[in-house]
Amino acid sequence: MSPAIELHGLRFSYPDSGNADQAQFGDQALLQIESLTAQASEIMVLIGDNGCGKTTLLKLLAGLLIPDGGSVGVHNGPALLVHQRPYLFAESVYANVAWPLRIRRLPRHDVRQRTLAALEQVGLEQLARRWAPSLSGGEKQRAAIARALVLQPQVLLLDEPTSNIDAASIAAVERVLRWQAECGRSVIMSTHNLPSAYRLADRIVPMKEGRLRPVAVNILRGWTLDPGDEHIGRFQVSGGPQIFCPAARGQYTTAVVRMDDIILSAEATVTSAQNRLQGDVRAVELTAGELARVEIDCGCRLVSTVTHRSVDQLRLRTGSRLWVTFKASAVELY
Amino acid sequence: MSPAIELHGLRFSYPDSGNADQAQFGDQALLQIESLTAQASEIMVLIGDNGCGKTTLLKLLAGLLIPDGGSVGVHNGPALLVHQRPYLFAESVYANVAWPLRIRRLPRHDVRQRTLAALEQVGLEQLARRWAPSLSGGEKQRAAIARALVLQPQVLLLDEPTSNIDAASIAAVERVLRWQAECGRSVIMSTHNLPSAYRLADRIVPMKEGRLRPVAVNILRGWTLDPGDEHIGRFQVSGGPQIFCPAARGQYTTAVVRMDDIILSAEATVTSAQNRLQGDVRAVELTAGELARVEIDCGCRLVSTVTHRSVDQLRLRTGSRLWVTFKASAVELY
Amino acid sequence: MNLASLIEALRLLVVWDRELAAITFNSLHFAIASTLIAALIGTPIGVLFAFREFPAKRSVVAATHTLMGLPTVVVGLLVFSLLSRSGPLGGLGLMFTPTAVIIGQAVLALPIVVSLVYGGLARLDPELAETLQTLGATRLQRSVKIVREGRIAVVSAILTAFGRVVGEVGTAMMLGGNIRWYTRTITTAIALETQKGAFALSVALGIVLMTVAFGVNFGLNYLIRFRPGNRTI
Amino acid sequence: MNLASLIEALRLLVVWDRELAAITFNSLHFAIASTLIAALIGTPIGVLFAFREFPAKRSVVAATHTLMGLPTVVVGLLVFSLLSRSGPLGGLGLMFTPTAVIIGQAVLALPIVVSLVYGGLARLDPELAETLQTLGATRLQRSVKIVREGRIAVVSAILTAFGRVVGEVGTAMMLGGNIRWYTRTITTAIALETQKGAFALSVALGIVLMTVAFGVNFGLNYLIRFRPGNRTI
Amino acid sequence: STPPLFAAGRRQRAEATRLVLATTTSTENSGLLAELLPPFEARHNAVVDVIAVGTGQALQIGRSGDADVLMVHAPQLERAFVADGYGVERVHFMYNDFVVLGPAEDPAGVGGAAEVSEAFARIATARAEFISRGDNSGTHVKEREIWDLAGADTAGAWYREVGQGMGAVITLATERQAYTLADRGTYLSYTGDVEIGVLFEGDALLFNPYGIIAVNPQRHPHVRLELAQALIRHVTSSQGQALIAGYRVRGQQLFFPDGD
Ligand SMILES: Nc1ncnc2c1ncn2[C@@H]1O[C@H](COP(=O)(O)OP(=O)(O)OP(=O)(O)O)[C@@H](O)[C@H]1O
Ligand SMILES: Nc1ncnc2c1ncn2[C@@H]1O[C@H](COP(=O)(O)OP(=O)(O)OP(=O)(O)O)[C@@H](O)[C@H]1O
Ligand SMILES: [Mg+2]
Ligand SMILES: [Mg+2]
Repeated sequence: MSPAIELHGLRFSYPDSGNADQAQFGDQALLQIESLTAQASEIMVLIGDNGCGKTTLLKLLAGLLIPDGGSVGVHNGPALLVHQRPYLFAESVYANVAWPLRIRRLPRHDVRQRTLAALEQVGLEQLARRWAPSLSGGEKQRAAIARALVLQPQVLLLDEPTSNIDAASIAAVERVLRWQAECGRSVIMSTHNLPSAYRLADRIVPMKEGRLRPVAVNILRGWTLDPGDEHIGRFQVSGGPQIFCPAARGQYTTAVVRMDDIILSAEATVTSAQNRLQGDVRAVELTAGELARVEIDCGCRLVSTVTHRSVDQLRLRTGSRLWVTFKASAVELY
Repeated sequence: MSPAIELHGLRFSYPDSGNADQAQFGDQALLQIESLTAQASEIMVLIGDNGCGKTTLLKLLAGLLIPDGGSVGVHNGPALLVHQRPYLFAESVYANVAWPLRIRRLPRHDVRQRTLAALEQVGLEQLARRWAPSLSGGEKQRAAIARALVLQPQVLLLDEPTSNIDAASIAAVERVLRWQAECGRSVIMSTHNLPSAYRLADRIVPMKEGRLRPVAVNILRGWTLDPGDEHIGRFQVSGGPQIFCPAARGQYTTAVVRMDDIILSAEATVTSAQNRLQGDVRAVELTAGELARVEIDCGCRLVSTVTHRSVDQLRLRTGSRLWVTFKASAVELY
Repeated sequence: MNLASLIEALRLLVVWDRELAAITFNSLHFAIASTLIAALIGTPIGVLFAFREFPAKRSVVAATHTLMGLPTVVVGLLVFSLLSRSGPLGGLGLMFTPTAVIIGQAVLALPIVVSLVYGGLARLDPELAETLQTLGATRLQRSVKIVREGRIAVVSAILTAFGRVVGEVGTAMMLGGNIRWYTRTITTAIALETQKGAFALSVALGIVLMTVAFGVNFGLNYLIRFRPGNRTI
Repeated sequence: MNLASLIEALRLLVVWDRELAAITFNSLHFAIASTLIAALIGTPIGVLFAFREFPAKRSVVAATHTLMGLPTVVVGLLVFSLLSRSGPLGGLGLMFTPTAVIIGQAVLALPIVVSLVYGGLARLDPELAETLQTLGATRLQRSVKIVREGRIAVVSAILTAFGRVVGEVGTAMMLGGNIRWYTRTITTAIALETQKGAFALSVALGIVLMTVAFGVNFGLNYLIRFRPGNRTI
Repeated sequence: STPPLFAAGRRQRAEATRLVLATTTSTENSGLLAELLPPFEARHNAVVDVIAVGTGQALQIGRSGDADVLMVHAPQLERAFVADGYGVERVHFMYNDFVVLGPAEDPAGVGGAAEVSEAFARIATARAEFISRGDNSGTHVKEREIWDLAGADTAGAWYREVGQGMGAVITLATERQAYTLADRGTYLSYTGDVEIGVLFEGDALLFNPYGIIAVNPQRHPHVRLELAQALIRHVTSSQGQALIAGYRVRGQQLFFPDGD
């Protein structure tokens, strides 16, 4: 699979943001990213605090801002951005969504069909004839998403698409985005809605003060199994082991194992922890601050951090066998 | 405690919304509310789908829209609204927040002190000198909240104050709102963020298509106890019993018992359900659709729905004693 | 001026004097033609100013804004020096013809259209331009859409220009020469009649002028400004 | 007009002729005074139009917009009929004085200020008005803030009015009488000199007029339009 | 009073008495008044505010009482003005003459005419373009008088009524290479390119007398009659008459004193 977006050595600052702003991050660029690639069929989610640069990064990817340095490459046509505060044209919702098709001179019939389909995807078919500026906050957001979907872009960028949107519509939007990815398109979005991020993301990219942090790990796809027990649940990792998790009603598709709660041991010690898996070390990476990041394949990939001392004691090398132990309550379901 | 806001027989429609809109709800008003009161020191949260009328209701309470019928009474001074998409003045963040004080001719020193305090409450003290239009989405939202807080209004209305805001800042905003309520002020807000709603609300008011639905029930305040067990947790209801809940790390302040999962019985039957409490029926209310709403005092107030037949079989009357049973997994923590 | 002139003025209006009609026609002809030319050239320039960066934009915009106040006599002088027999375009023999007036008034209207269109569009949401770009509109399509979104500003700019041009007297006088039946407009006629001390016709012409301006404005305002909720698909 | 007149014009400018100075002073005096009056009266009316509902608002707004194109000669006629010795205010003896010109030009500028201020402010975010209301601002405070937020529109309205007034000739001529050293303005002087066939002074005056307009605009633009990021607390 | 930054006017207005003189454009535009008035102003500590307009409008200003004294050149209209009680008395104080201007080729053959009415008749016959002031000014009144005498029909595209001042009409005639009737004073003091010349002059009918009239205080009590009469005395005095006779533009005398 070729990358849909490639980005290297990116640097960006707003032109007249003055020194008051720069003070925050020293003399460096507001946004500084060494490298980032997104694959086709991938949903990548940017998370991070207010002002960390998510919107700025998305605008750079969309070509709406010009980087001060580095390269931004979007393959398979331009990336399409849905703004954090979308601008709707002062006309009907239908006309808003149909516009990108109309300017491409599509036949009237196709325009109608695709527009109505897009509106249905975001659950706005009832409001097609409404004057867009009179929509409620969440309705506006969904109309803007429909206006982007109608073009079936190969790369879709969404800036906090689910803020202001009600739970049912969030589910609908998530379905649509997953469908986009299944159709081989890339979706890159920012959000503050972590559950939504975990449910959707193939990759979660945390940002902090204009820099990328290591991607989030231990996100397992699968499905919950019939609990059987009242206070303990089971989650089937797809193509991997079953793990124990907190009892939960309803269907969940994602389990996240908190990295810090994973215990590594050479022997299969008996503990009260429910989950005990055997696996092979795939990588050991010494990081700053006396900590090491260990990646283990135990049917599914799990990452844990341990101290440098533990690395020595357990003789952790790529290829070593060991036991991975964690409590059911270390697992979060989404 | 006297009500801070009283509202009776409210009816409202937008003037030129045309027939296309009205079709949705028949010939009736867009918003139609028989009665609603908010107490001082109370946090009331409006939830509901996009377009259900939350923003409209808040604007009516703020006196920004004039109802077609009915009365809206705000005691203790006018209610202050923070918009869903706040408008910031084209000047510095500090000047934005200081403005409401300046127009009230407060001494320079007081203005400075209160402005900086408000900025600190929302975590924007670093950005005081920034030009407001250049803030990021979430920063804007928080600046608008600070601009409202600075006035210490007796009634504070917030339209989706936490959308676009990062997790840490949501916590800060929640702290501020709780502090407002503790100072005897009323807070009424809308949100799509249910966890935030449950954590904050003294009362959750669901809305649907411009009408109020019965308020959410079985919201218990308290604190989680040290689990002791790996797969079962305990929650101490403040001034009430301990209940079993899913094992969870971290501190939670709110437990919600799903109403449909509560089983009522005359005898203390032995089941696998962890929670078994004895209580007195306080009210039985027959509702449409062969269902009855039963309110039980078992150290804390719980509400359950049962069929009319069960009411007869269990001889449910105000004052009857009975057993309330529910699984640990019927409890959600926030 | 007295009551008698007012009554005479009304009489002239009711009878709808042949000369009154010719003068009114000339005024409308020159003003509409010149405003149209200015609108066709000026609107795209205004859009450009509003949504594109180019070197010295600030100065160019300020200069255009200043040119809005271009005195009619200066424009008259300028175009005169071009079209005069001793000027570079003297050979065309356009001096003191309707064409000369239309050229002068178009010069007058152009900076008004550009500057007001720019001013109006620049205040639109900055996300509009980004939205159009990301939706893949061509430059032309973007401009058209921006004009549509800012149609109030654009229409008001064009109406302002029309109002200015239909009511101006300097260029019409200097370039048209106020020739009866040919280049005499309402304003030059008013100037003449006032010269003559004949206030009745002045007043009648003044009333016609105001009626024209009111009519055009009301019509266009109604058509464009007050139909925001066009709800047909 | 030929090269000789252009050279003579430049000579007049360089020497800065005493009469040129007096004429320029008059023009500025009348235009500034009348624009100021119109701004003081017109801005609040524009704010009112933009943010308050009242009966027949649509028509009033459209009417004001139309009055922007009020022909100078009509204003001249109107004010003349009031201020003339035989008019109702004749006793004041204001005809053919600077005061008369200032009154006339203020009448001319007022609808421009009102209409453009309204047009600019009406396009501000509708949530601005609600925000001001909910923050408990008094009517006056709200208006002041709205004007501040829409300052580009307001300044541009006032500048437009100034430009219109400084370059107009109709009322200055009819009400001032083009009296040398007293009510002669740049535009009336141009009209006079052109009559005499003396293009040199016309051109010189035209250059002064354009310089004045440019200068004022650049200055104000710089001061107000291009300092959005005032970052002091 | 004007601040020092800009050059001050002739006289401090504050202490002077104001006299409003509405006049035909030729006297002001030719520069005559700038010679004639200062001695008067100095002697009477007055400022004379000159409003230069067409004769028709000057009379109208007098009628509405907005001027104190008028200087015009349409004897019939002036007499009617006095007869209607608007003016005190018409005083004749100088004259010049009208000339027929036209292109050098003289397509209508005006140059060969015996009298001015014949010259006009030839223009009408040739349907050569003629620019008429058409503004009820003294010149226009005179022109109509001549057309009536010539018995010509002026309906037609060749006869262009433009309704502008004398100077503008000369410009127009130059641009269109057309005929026109002009007063000699304005023609001589016109400084633009004049590509038309005097083709006919000297007929007694072309005599152009200027009158001065004080506005009647019985109609308009605020009028400064004494000062107005002092001005009339000044222009008819030997000093005034000498100033008129001595005024030259490019070596040519424009006006001829003719005080009663
Ligand atoms: N036009 C601008 N000029 C100057 N600074 C800006 C501008 N837009 C954003 N910034 C600043 O750049 C930083 C990054 O902004 P950005 O909008 O990318 O943040 P974000 O991650 O999207 O935040 P949020 O979650 O609040 O939307 C912030 O500090 C913001 O204040
Ligand atoms: N100005 C308006 N004119 C006409 N209809 C409007 C106007 N504003 C809102 N509406 C409609 O009124 C209904 C209620 O809108 P409101 O903004 O109160 O919803 P909301 O509950 O706040 O929704 P959201 O969660 O999306 O913000 C919606 O159907 C909306 O489209
Ligand atoms: Mg953002
Ligand atoms: Mg809302």
